[in-house]
Amino acid sequence: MKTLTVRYFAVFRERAGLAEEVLELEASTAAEVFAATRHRHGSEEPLGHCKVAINDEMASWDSPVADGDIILLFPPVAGG
Amino acid sequence: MKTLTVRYFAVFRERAGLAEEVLELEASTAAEVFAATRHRHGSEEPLGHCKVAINDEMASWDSPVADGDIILLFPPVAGG
Amino acid sequence: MISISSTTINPDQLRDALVDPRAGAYCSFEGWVRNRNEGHDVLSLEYEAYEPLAITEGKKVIAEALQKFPGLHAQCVHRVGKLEIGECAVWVGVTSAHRDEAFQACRYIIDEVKHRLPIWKKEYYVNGDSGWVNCERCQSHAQSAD
Amino acid sequence: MISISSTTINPDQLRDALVDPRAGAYCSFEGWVRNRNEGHDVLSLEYEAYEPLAITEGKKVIAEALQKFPGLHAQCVHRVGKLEIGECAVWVGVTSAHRDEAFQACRYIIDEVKHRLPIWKKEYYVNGDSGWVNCERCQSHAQSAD
Repeated sequence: MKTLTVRYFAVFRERAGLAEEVLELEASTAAEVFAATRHRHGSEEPLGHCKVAINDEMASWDSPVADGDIILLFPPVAGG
Repeated sequence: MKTLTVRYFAVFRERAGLAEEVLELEASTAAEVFAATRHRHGSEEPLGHCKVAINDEMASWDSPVADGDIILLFPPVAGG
Repeated sequence: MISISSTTINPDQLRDALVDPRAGAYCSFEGWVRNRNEGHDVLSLEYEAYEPLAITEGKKVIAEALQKFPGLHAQCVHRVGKLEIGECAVWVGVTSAHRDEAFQACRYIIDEVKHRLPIWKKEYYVNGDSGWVNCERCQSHAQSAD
Repeated sequence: MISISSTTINPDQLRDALVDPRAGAYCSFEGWVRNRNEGHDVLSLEYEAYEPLAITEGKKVIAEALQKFPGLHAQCVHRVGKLEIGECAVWVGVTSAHRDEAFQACRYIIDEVKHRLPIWKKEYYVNGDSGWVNCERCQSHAQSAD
């Protein structure tokens, strides 16, 4: 088990009803964190238009996660 | 013979030492006016980058000229 | 190079900061809040950014732009918070010796900013609804997952 | 739509005149007097325009741009007279619903304005020389015709 801080942004935060939580998870990749928190963010498709960052660096869904990491879950962006 | 007003712009005016003159010419096209005033504007190539207007309308070098027309001789433009 | 602003963007002032005697061309782009989007009458909108990564990614975008289309200076400012119709949501300015680079770098920056920076837009509609832009899929999946 | 100005161009004011609640994109271009051109150190320059035809042709250019790349509003102002380094010689601004049209219409206008409008530029160099831009051929022919 790893202790991970998961942060939700924009629509994910609204759906989750919280901006951040600390979880104990078996996840080994960012995609697994995304799947394990689906009941919060409500999004089915991690490999679609969503993005992920680990410890303030943009990451890919197959990036490994380590104990203590901060995982940022970004819904599809819409700047400009 | 036609009575034509010829106007010189920018480098043509500088070379001619005048902005406008009224000439009696045999010319039937704008190109012939250009050729007949070469001693003024000094440019060899009417069909190159120069332009011509007749009575305040852009014209082509083979446009006919009529008695009383005002012929504007434009050196290569360089706006912007 | 890039900044996130919670107050009105001032294009005039930003432009003046790019002045350079070697610059022959200045191209700027502004994204304005418009009153319709995809068939909806929009009342206002709200931008949210994750600033640390928006800045990091924005710096990369600008560096890439100036490398691909050699220019002199480039800058981008993105608004966050609540915006009304007509307000400037994003501003990009580029100076270069010649115009081709200025246009291309400016276009590159706004395109990449829209696709890569962690910034989200929520629209508030005249009919009282609201919605996160580009999120229909995650919204509909979210609903079906309920 | 298009104007010729013998006084300083004010981009800020010009921009504000294009504001429209339907506009999501604003693209502007400015041509600035730079300190070098084709290997020469430039001190200042002077623009001459034949205003009646510059206006007629400029209106055509703008109408073409808005037809090819459907936008909302487009405007162009070109300076005449003596300009110093850093001064704005030409300004183009376009608004449209989406950014692609704004960029393309703006680019089209400046490209066509440079090639079609009866406007001429004389550069004054640091070394005391001066010359009409784009006129090397007519100048050299002029000399050989003496």
